[in-house]
Amino acid sequence: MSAASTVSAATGEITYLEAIREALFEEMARDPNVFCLGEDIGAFGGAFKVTEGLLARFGEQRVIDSPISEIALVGAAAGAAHMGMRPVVEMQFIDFLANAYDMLTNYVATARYRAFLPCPMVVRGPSGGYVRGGPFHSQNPEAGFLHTPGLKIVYPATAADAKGLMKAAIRDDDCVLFFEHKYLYRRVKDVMPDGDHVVPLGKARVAREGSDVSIVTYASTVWKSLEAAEQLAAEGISVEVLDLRTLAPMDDEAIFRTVKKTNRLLVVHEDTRTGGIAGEITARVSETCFEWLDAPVLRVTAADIPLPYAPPLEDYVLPQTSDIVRAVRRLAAY
Amino acid sequence: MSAASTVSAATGEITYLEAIREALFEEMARDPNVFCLGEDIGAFGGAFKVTEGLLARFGEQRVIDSPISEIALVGAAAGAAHMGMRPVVEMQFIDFLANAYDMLTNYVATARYRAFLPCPMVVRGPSGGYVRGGPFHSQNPEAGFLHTPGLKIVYPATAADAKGLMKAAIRDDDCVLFFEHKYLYRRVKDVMPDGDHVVPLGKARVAREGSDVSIVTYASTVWKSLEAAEQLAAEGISVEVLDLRTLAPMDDEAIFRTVKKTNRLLVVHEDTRTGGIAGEITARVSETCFEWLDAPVLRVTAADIPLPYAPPLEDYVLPQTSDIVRAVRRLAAY
Amino acid sequence: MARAGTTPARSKGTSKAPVRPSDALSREQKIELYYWMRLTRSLEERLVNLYRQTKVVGGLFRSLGQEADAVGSCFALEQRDVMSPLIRNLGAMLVKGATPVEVLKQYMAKGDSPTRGRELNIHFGDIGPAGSTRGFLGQISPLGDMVPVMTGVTLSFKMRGEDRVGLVYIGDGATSTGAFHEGINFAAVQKCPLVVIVENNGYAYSTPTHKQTAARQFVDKAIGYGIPGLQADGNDVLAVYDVTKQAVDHARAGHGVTLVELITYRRKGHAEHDNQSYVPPGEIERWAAENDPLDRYLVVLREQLGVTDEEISALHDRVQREIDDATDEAERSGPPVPLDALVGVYADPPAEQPLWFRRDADADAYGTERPEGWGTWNASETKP
Amino acid sequence: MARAGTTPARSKGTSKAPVRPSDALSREQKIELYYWMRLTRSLEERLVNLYRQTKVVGGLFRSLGQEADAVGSCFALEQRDVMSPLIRNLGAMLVKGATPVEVLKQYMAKGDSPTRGRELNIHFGDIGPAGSTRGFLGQISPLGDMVPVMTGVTLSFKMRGEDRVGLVYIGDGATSTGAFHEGINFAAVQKCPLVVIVENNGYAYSTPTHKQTAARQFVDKAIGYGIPGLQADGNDVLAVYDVTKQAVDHARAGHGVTLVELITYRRKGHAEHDNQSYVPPGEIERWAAENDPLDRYLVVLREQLGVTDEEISALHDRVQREIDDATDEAERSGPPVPLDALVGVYADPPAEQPLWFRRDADADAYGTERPEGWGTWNASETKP
Ligand SMILES: Cc1ncc(C[n+]2csc(CCOP(=O)(O)OP(=O)(O)O)c2C)c(N)n1
Ligand SMILES: Cc1ncc(C[n+]2csc(CCOP(=O)(O)OP(=O)(O)O)c2C)c(N)n1
Ligand SMILES: [Mg+2]
Ligand SMILES: [Mg+2]
Repeated sequence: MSAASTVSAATGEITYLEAIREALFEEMARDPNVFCLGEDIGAFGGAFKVTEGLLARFGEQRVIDSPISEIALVGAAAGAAHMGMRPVVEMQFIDFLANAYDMLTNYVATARYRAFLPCPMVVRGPSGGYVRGGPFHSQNPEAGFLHTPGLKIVYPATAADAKGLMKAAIRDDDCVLFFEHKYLYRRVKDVMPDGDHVVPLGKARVAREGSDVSIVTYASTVWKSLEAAEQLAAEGISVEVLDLRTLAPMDDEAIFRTVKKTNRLLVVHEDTRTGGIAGEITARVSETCFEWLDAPVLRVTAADIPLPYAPPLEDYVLPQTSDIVRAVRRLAAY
Repeated sequence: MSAASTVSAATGEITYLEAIREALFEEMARDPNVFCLGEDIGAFGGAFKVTEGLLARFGEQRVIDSPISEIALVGAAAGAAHMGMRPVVEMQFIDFLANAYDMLTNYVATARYRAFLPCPMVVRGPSGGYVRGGPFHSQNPEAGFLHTPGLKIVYPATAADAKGLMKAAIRDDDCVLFFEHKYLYRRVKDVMPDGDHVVPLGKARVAREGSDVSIVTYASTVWKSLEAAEQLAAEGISVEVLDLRTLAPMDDEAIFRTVKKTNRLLVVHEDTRTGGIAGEITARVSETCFEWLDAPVLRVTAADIPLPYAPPLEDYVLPQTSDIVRAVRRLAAY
Repeated sequence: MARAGTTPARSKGTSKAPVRPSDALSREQKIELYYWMRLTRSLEERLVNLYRQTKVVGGLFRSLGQEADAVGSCFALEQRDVMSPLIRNLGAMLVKGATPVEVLKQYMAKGDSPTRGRELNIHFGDIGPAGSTRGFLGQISPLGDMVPVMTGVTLSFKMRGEDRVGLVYIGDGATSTGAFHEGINFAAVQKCPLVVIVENNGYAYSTPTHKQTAARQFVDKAIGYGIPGLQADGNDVLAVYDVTKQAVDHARAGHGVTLVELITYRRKGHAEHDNQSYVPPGEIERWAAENDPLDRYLVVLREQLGVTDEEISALHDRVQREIDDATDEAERSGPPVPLDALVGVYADPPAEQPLWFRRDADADAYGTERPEGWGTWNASETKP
Repeated sequence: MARAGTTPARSKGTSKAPVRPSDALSREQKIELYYWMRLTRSLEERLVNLYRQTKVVGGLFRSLGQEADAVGSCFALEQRDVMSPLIRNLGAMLVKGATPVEVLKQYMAKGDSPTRGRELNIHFGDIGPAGSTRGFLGQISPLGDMVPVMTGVTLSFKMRGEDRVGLVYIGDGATSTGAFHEGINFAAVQKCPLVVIVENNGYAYSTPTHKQTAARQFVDKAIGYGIPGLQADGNDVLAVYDVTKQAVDHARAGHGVTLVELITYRRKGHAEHDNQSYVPPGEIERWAAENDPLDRYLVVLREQLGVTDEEISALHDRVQREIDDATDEAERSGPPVPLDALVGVYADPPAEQPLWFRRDADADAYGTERPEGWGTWNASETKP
């Protein structure tokens, strides 16, 4: 797969972005039913170059440049998926999932249940903020889909997970929304595990062990939580960080395990607060671990604001490491 | 306003549906900037006849039959609202909000914040299940919008509230999604308060006072909760029922007040469970009232299933009075 | 093929193919066309009876007067082809192999109906590999969505080099949706083997065509997608067959999408509850008297093929018998069991777990727990 | 007006109006057209400098080679009319009254920029009652959405009997969106006073027109909406003015929507970071050499209006001076204060409360807390 990535000679590491590309290469090579479609993904290799090289390797039939038509992209993927194909749709920015909301939530999500139709497809794209992208190129719309039975949702934090989860998503027999954090694209790296590296959907990962306070989080804020944990360790507070990796289905067991271990839970996400996924996690924990909780479940999230563009505003609205530190301190002192 | 409704001569009551119609008549008569648009709302009076009589009274300029174009309906309403009009858009079924998800969440919700543009508009339509409507005519998509800052959400349970909240929604200076429960349309009635009956947005209503367990709920399940409370009273369990009425902004104070009073909270909604509004409520209560909680916050909701059509299936998936009874018993015994 | 422009031909084939495709149909096939139309109409009439007996659970949608458009067009497909019907394409579904008993069970929400009671009316399908499936796709309610989906179905034919064609119906009203536009445009660019049939029946619910579009005719939309446009009298079953067959052959030859406008008329309301108060007086009666597709075709069968009254009444008897048998069979089936509601949202996990407040309860009890504790139930008000 | 059909006229007015609308423009107005094009180009060149100095916060979008299409079309509007620009319509915004200093502050995310740092590049506007506003609407990124919004803006003109017209731009690529389709169709049915300009610049990001639509030309889409279609050379500023003026007059006379296709070429990449590797060699150079709208118009000004070199260079000086002044002014402004982020999501409540973990902290600290704790920041990688 040397075409897919530029492995650092020194470390053997590749970026999160290259890891996704590698997964696409490997899965397309493995299974002729896998194909990609999206805007500018062919000759141009995609707005972020995730699909670079795919066209040259697999040809126009399997790497399809589409019109600007998110409804059609998702709908066509569903139709092809019914017939045994495994389409991977790129949204140029994940924000444009909104344009296909009906097709995803009404058609795709219900296909198996109402019509016994398989709909194995992946809808992937660059997500998230911290990049001065403004209100329409920085969104985290996962909560708007968590609500819909029939969809799976993946949002990796590390390069190794990005690859392994993408491979699992492509092989999954249902529709997987695959969120790729654009701030992480070129900023985090891993050495890829050897062989056919598949990370199963629905399994969280303990990103750091700890004993005083648990943080449950995913994507960009995994890194901020780890940073906070490092700072807090110096103060003598031991933080466990759980990276959910898959949001639907959610790894309840892993969440409950860490809560029962530390008895204190902070949920952190980059997305806005009201109606965000932290609420769902809080409810599950409250229902199941009430006896174990020594403090309220708290949330560190973005403020309920359309994400503004100017750096001081974006930084103010999005959760920062110092927020996590402050929230954990409060929990630890509770 | 006799054209708008058929007041029962005996009781002076009108239905939930007629109450909404009355609000539309009154507001259109009061303010020439108010107008209605939607599919089949004119000559036909709408699929459920909510807008019946409006065309005859206010004419084609103010009661516009549109093509089948939910994106265009919402977008055009926004444009007209910017220019000082107060459009009221009907979705033939609220399920089709999904088709306008981008326009609502990206354009409308952000207009004031990013561009200082007023966007006073109401998007209303028949919502909810218990009517054998199948997966695409029974939805409760409110959670998919709660997540978006910039939108307001109303979902009344009583006829009086349906009227008073509709009038408030039309006068509000932001976009209000107004969910009308189609099972309640012709099944609940009230005598309308005299005069200009406006119920302020963002204020919950204590539908029944009680002291042992609180139920926070809205729309159809207010009635099921009241029914359950009645049954539980016979067992000696005193239930307080809070009808949220407005979901965004949420009346935190009223929620916290009842929780601090009973120390036990059940959240009930008709919508599916994962990612539903009950999660958000649980999180807010957990953050704020942790010390007051004598039991876990529990949720009674629909199962995470696209709503099936056959009566035994629909009844199984949707929350029923007996579920609420069972859940309250558990909380009371905790 | 004729290209739509300012003066599109009202079908009638092209100069290249002066012989009508339907000329190649055998006498039996031509009689079969009538059979399917008659079966469609009689089955819907049976459904009206069952609806009045409140045995139909949801709304009832009729295609009265439109049988020729559904039957004639679908008859142009091969078994391996895939067809995506709408609510008024019962006739097309029957041609493609759906059975009356499936339709009846579906409307009655039976446990062994094609969707096991999960979806309503004719929202069911059977697609997959050629040969093992009948090739019709279950629709969903949001209008327009089936067009992009069929773009994908036919894209898969193209990618795999399969000799299969797709056909998707769209109502005059639903051409206004974004999904229609995005789907047909993408299919046109990709030269998918797809036929898009606009069924112009004059109304979308209560909305007449002139409030739906300012276009003079729907076939005019073809040029904007760079595809051929054809138009035919949708109440002339052979004309419908001819024009669709042309479009299907065009697609099969690898030339891509065609938009076909069939002009017909919706004689019943949007659904059974709709009283059609918005229709100008006399309009329905005129179409019924002068332009019924079955009546018109009977004349053709009698005059041009010498079909006898005996043949016709034998066929009517056969249709009645089939529907009676199907009704008996459908009535024997029971409703679904409540716990089946939990099965199959995902392939993995294969079933959802009951919620905790259901786990200790007798799950079967929920099948009988009607949510009618408050207020009164009036069936006529709840069948929109 | 010419009606689009199989052989649409390449504009040139109609038989009813043999005189070109632009013949009625004064010498000053004709020179003004050049001024706006020059201002557009020079302002973008200044932005390139600022971008290279990393003073522009997000991406930079150029309209090089398309200035005539934006300027010539918007020049056909009155002040009371409302125009909805896209990313390549800086020229139209300037004509409509947006100032260079607003544009610069906006790109530099200043606290006193038109959107107070909330939105990027030229996503800002000024609409409302005629007279008190300049009449241009701030766009959002999701393509196509401005068409339905402008349908509503112009619907309000119609409902109130205001003598105002709307103009909305749409890229060749964005014509594929559902929003475009639904919006133009609804406006056509409602006969809204709206002009829809398709800017066919050959590409949508990297996607050439033939992968966007199978239509031979975008003007062909007009007939499918039942509206007139006009087409013009988008690099001939007077031809653009002529064709738009016709459409504007048509709208103002109460005859509804016109679709205008302007044929031009995007000489720079989608945004400044795009290296245009997908463009066939020589194509850009050919358009630059043979079909630059400013060069072409200079010839017209010189040869037909006798504009002198002195006049031209005085105008260039004026443009430079205005941009220098605007740059100085913009650079003097500071960034927004963090707490302003909380203001104005709703009219009521007028501001959000800080989240609890911010309440006890020094809010201003957040302005300097750059999220660069992990990994390295490479500006060139993050300007998509
Ligand atoms: C996206 C969407 N909007 C609205 C509806 C509600 N609706 C159902 S059928 C219908 C009219 C359809 O008219 P047409 O497409 O002409 O089909 P016909 O019923 O005439 O066959 C409407 C508005 C819907 N199902 N989907
Ligand atoms: C709905 C939507 N999908 C995708 C995008 C990403 N995108 C931004 S600009 C662009 C290309 C636009 O091309 P065109 O409409 O021709 O305008 P041009 O840039 O050529 O002026 C794309 C795909 C978007 N902004 N909105
Ligand atoms: Mg119709
Ligand atoms: Mg373009």
